[in-house]
Amino acid sequence: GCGGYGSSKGSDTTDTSTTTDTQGSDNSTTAKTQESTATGDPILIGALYPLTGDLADSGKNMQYGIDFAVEEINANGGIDGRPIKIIYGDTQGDGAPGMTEMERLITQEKVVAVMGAYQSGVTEVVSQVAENYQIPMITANATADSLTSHGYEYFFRLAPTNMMFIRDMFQCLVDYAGKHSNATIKTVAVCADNTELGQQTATWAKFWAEKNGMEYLGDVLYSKGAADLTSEVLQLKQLNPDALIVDNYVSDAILLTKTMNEQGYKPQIMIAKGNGYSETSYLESTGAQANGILFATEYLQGEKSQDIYDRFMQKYNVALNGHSAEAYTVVWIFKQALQNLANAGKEINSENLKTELQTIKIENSFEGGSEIILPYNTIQFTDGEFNGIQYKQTNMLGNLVVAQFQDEEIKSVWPFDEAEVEIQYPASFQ
Amino acid sequence: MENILEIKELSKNFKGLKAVSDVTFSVEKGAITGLIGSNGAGKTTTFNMISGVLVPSSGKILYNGKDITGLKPYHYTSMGIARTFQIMKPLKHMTVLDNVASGALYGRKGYQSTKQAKEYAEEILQNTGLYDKRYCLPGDMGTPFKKRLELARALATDPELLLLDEVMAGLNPTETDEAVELIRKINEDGTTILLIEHVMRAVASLCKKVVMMHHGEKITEGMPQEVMNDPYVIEIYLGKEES
Amino acid sequence: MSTFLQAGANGLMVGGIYALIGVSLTLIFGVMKIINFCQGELLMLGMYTSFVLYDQFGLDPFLAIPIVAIFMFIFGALLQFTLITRSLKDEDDDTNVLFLTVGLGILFQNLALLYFKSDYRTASSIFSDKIVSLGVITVSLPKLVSFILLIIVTALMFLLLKYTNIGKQIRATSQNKIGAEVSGIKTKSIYAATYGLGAAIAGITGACLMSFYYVFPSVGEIYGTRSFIVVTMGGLGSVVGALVSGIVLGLMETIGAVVVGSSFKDTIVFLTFICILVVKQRLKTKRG
Amino acid sequence: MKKRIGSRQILLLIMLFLVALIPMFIKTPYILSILVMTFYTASASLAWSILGGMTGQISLGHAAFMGLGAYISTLLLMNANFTPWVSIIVVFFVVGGISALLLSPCFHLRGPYFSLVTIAFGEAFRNLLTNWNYAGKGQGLLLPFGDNSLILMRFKSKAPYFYLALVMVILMYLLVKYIDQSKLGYALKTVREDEDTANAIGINPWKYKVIATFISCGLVAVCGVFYASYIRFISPDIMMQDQSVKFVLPAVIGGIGSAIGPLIGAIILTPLSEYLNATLSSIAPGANLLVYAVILIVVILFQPRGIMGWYENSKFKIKLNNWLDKLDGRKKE
Amino acid sequence: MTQKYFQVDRINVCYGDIQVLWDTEFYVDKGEIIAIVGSNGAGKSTIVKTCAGLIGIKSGSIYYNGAELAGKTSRQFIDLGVILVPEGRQLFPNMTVYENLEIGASSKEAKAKKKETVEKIFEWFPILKERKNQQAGTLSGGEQQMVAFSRGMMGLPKLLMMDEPSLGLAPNIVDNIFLITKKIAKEEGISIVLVEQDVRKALRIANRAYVLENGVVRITGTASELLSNAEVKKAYLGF
Ligand SMILES: Nc1ncnc2c1ncn2[C@@H]1O[C@H](COP(=O)(O)OP(=O)(O)OP(=O)(O)O)[C@@H](O)[C@H]1O
Ligand SMILES: Nc1ncnc2c1ncn2[C@@H]1O[C@H](COP(=O)(O)OP(=O)(O)OP(=O)(O)O)[C@@H](O)[C@H]1O
Ligand SMILES: CC(C)C[C@H](N)C(=O)O
Ligand SMILES: [Mg+2]
Ligand SMILES: [Mg+2]
Repeated sequence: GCGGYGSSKGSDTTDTSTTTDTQGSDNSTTAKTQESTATGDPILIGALYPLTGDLADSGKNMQYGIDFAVEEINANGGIDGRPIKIIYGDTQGDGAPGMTEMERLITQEKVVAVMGAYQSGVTEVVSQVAENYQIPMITANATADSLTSHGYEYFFRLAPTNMMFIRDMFQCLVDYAGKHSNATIKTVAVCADNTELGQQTATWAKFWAEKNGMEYLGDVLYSKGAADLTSEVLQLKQLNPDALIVDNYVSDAILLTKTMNEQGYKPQIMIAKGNGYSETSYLESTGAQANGILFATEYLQGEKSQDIYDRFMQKYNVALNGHSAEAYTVVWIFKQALQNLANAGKEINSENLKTELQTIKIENSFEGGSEIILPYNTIQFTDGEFNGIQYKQTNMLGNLVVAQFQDEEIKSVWPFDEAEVEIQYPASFQ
Repeated sequence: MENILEIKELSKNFKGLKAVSDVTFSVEKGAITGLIGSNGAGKTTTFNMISGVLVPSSGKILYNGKDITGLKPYHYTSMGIARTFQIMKPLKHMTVLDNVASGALYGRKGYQSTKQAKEYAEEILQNTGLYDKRYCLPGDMGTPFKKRLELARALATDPELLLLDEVMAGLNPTETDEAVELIRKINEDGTTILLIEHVMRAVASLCKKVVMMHHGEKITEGMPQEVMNDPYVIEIYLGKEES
Repeated sequence: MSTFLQAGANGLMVGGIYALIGVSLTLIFGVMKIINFCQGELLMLGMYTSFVLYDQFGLDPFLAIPIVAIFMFIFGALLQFTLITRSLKDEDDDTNVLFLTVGLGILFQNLALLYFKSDYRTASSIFSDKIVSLGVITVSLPKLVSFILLIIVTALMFLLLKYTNIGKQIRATSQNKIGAEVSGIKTKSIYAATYGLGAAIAGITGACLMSFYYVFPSVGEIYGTRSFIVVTMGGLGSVVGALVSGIVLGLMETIGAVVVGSSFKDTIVFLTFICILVVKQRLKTKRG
Repeated sequence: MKKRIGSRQILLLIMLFLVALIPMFIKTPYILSILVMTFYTASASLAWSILGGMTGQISLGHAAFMGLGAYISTLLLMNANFTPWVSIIVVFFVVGGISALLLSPCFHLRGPYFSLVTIAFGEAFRNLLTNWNYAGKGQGLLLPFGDNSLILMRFKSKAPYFYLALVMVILMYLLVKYIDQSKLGYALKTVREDEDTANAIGINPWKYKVIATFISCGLVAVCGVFYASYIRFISPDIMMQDQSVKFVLPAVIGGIGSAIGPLIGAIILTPLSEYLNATLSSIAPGANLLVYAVILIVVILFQPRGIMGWYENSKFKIKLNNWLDKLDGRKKE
Repeated sequence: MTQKYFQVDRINVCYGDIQVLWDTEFYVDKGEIIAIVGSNGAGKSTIVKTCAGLIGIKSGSIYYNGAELAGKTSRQFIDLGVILVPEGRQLFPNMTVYENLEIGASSKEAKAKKKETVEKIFEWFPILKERKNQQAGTLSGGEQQMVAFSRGMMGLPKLLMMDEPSLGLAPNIVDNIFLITKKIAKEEGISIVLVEQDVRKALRIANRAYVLENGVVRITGTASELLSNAEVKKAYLGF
């Protein structure tokens, strides 16, 4: 391509610009299966993501997920003829610009609600702003547990928290060991980056290990964006856990996998927090070396959503992954909530939307849309508590699925009743 | 007469090279003393030790009878010693006035306000013939003015003893004469001067005493006429033509 | 014990890459005194060049080295000739060059972001993912090959600077530009060529890296600072010094991580760097 | 002469007055928040310029000292209920002291070496904070929102922050300007130009670098107190090197070595980058920073002394001065 | 007007907006020594730099052996044998004396004759032979000036221009350098352009001289004429 470089994923600039257009109300005729096209006054929703900087790759994925949902919704008449329009803000992966952008979205663009902030750190900052301006905000994928423990009225979380992530990862291990006597999983260790998320993964892993009667051997935390991970792998080799728990951004995930391969380190079982491992670039870059690695994720392609997955793939040439699926879902949650308001004859404003979100309960599928593509069938923002941590307006029923790379493909392996295949054990790294 | 500066058996080695060895001489208060010698004789090195830029390998420097050997260079200003550099070091991004005001502020006058310092600096600039150029940047002036600026800045610290390193190099004979007059005037105002110079005409007309160095050693000292007529000095330094 | 041996071997391999990028900066900063804060971005451009060659023509990163080197040479030379040279005029005010190259770094990063997008991209070579075992130690083949290339490049640069005509001209120009000009050296071309050469070696480093690492627009940040550390520790202008200190840095990182834990790896590296720099300069500028 | 100063001062006061009125007319928090960030950036850049501009020690690690200030005040507030107002003083002395102590062995390093050392210190600080439990590790620290409280420097609306930032930038500007014209300023500038000369006129370069570092890092830490109170969330990421560059660029573009330079630079750059960010980044990620980089490069290539360097030599300055003089003349009648 | 061996014809030279040379002209015959004197900032260095191709000219011509040089690169000037020994020596401080000399031999011809030239130079300055493996930066000022002069000679000049060779040098060394200058002019027919502040000494070895003021040639004549010219005496020779 000469206008831009997108060969490996086929996502070139022309593609992006069409998507941008369809955010508008006027130009959504490109959508396929529409019955009626929304043409009324658009309802504005803000979306804050890292569009530049180190995390731009992930930010772009979110954008695809959101645009995809918006296109579907608007092609089907939007909310009583009013289309949804997304206004993007770029956090640059940093709190301060994120804050200013949030303010722009709220006060300049006058959005009725906001979604976003990919990273928990940035979400921490912008959720305060949303609270302050009393604008409802849903985070699709920020996972730090503390986010929802400040008692904010306007902040909602769809994503399973770190606690849930690690809980399910351990559950998967425990379930497997219970079913197969050949598997001994008595000790665990963690390899993660030395950031908020990595540190929390280590903390929760320790917690869940003890809870499940396993021994926590220790953690190896490296600086994010590592140039080299050989000594980290050596340390893991020395710890030699039965199960290795990892949490890495995609770049480090690629490097870690390659380095483990190069250093000949093959733990019996290695389970990752979705994060980098669910990105398309991960499998592309590691290929067969990824085989055997398990990862917990918020979404997997399967029976439930094959059509959406295929259409998404066709459009963007990128797989729908946990993060983009959650972003997609959040747009639909907004749509459902807005629709409910409209149906009840209530005015569409932030306050009403907040109240609606507090009570909304979505079961199985969205009105006028597909079923919930995430691995659970109910979405509801409820309050809860776990181990002393308060969770407010969090989708407590959320859970994860675990997949394994097998033959360079992603296969779901847990929960067992919905799994495509059995876990390979010991993991066959090639 | 009283000596303001006494150099005793001063030596300096650079990694085995003896740049200055066992040099002893004194500078008489109120007079102009010259330091001459062929290139690489160790004159600048001696200056650098006297002004604290270099620490002597051995030997002593007495200033007004006090041992000042090895003191840090910035202590010298308050004692009343000022110097110029052979390779000029103007403050490039500051005007001529600010260059000199800087000297005045941290010199012995002890000005606290920049306004007073600037007034004093203007006075100095007038005396050194730089007043018209006070708002110039040093880079926009020719060599003679830059040399004057070096001098003016040193003067602004209100020194008792002024060390001048080749302030006349690169000047033509007429300009040299003007510089000679300026230095004479400074001296007449009560400042003792020790100068390094290759221009014999200037040295002869200014200095009461000259010290001749060669290969790091002191060869001879005395009245300019005596030294310049010394056949050995002529052979190793002056050459035939000049005599 | 074998852990330490293995860590040492890894350190050597990682250090090889640091050394190689260090050698490239040695030419530009060490020899030519151009404070180049966009060295990491030159590396990034080299990596993308190598990636494009792989992606479009299936060229093995190692085989692509000559093309990448030539391309980066031309790019670097042009960059120097058109832009950087303008900021070098004021010889003892080098902050301009510093800021200019910071700006160029931001520019290149975002150009890459615009054109290549933010994806992580990899290329593979016939050596990729292959391992060589030497007793208890295993090293990855692409890293080993890179290391050998490093030795070759360092040796070539050493010989070039020391013995060839052009090498002498480079040294002469860096030591005295006017002197070089009146001696018939085309200093402008020499500047451009030296910068080009530095960029070319950054390109070679990039191609090597492509065989086991990945490229993304801000990849240079990781290596840019380290290249400066290597050059300053190795002694300005010494290619052999860069070689040694690159390896020392690699060893420091890997062994340091094993000894004090990975979490404090950066602290160790940076504090050691500061200490070395301070002590070195102390010794050099000691009065008398 | 006196009257000339008169009209200038009046003009400045009028301008200041107009700026101070902004929150009355512009109610959009977004605009105010951009202005707050502008003032904040200008303040940090001004603080930087004492060491970087006036003393010529190009620090690329000032974000770390800013972060240190933010951390100290936040920890004091969270654990000892210490008001940020007092923290301002504490932080100035503590961070100033720490940085002067740490950097003092490095003062004989010149040019890029000093810059490298500051980068290295910044990274080391960040790494240490990331591992320090008490400071919230990688997760950082959150200052919860609450009711308006002047004592806790906590406000719901933008306007108070706007005035706070405005006062901060004015004080910072006056201080830098004062230092620039003071005896101290002469010493700092002399040290920047030539250390041998400084020595020769009785200035101890090392001592003055220590002083400059103390003031500069202390002041940028004060900016950190503001940052923490304003953003209300801090994490080790605020100490990253590219944050430091954000403090340096306004000074470079505005003109290094003058008090007004960083101010002008920030007034131009911050709103511009916000604008570019808002308009370009979702359409063409990277294009916004690209424009930013191009501006930087163009300024450095064609006007190495920045906008103020251009102004000093421009006809505009003469015209402006003439106009002001005429204004004075008319008033006299 | 017949063209001389080396002739500078009404050149105008500027640094940016500032014009420094105004219709400046002079000529040199083969084997002749001319001196260019004048106060500081008169433009003397600018003249020789222009004649070495380091600065471009706005208008005017430089003829050498009948060929027009203006517009050629400094490298081409050097290949033709028009060589400058610049003000302030400008050596390569971290290279050995021998390497410094080697670099001076840049044209093909000079490279071919490198060995012979070096021999000749070592004959003139035996001290340099002793120091040939020493780093140039560690030499004394006088020795450095010898290297600078020799580096110029390595390029096999036909026209050698020297910018203030006496600056900061001991009197006997200046004499030595001037002596050799005279010798090469006479024995090898090399033309010399000497820019000097030490007007007295310069006029003593020069055949003719030009007095430059603010970029304009004010007075010209044979050296002895100038030495006795009252105006010159007053302005440039001092009392
Ligand atoms: N820092 C240094 N390191 C090594 N050698 C030095 C140093 N400074 C001076 N020298 C050497 O010491 C000797 C004396 O040098 P100095 O500069 O004192 O000579 P000088 O008498 O001032 O000569 P000139 O008249 O040329 O200025 C020279 O051989 C010089 O090369
Ligand atoms: N690079 C430059 N840019 C601008 N002006 C310059 C430059 N170099 C020299 N000048 C100006 O040109 C004029 C002539 O300078 P030049 O160096 O030719 O004088 P000179 O006669 O050699 O003086 P000196 O005796 O000091 O060597 C001076 O006024 C000087 O300020
Ligand atoms: C989707 C993510 C990797 C973001 C991460 N879960 C966070 O909260 O920061
Ligand atoms: Mg000397
Ligand atoms: Mg000259």
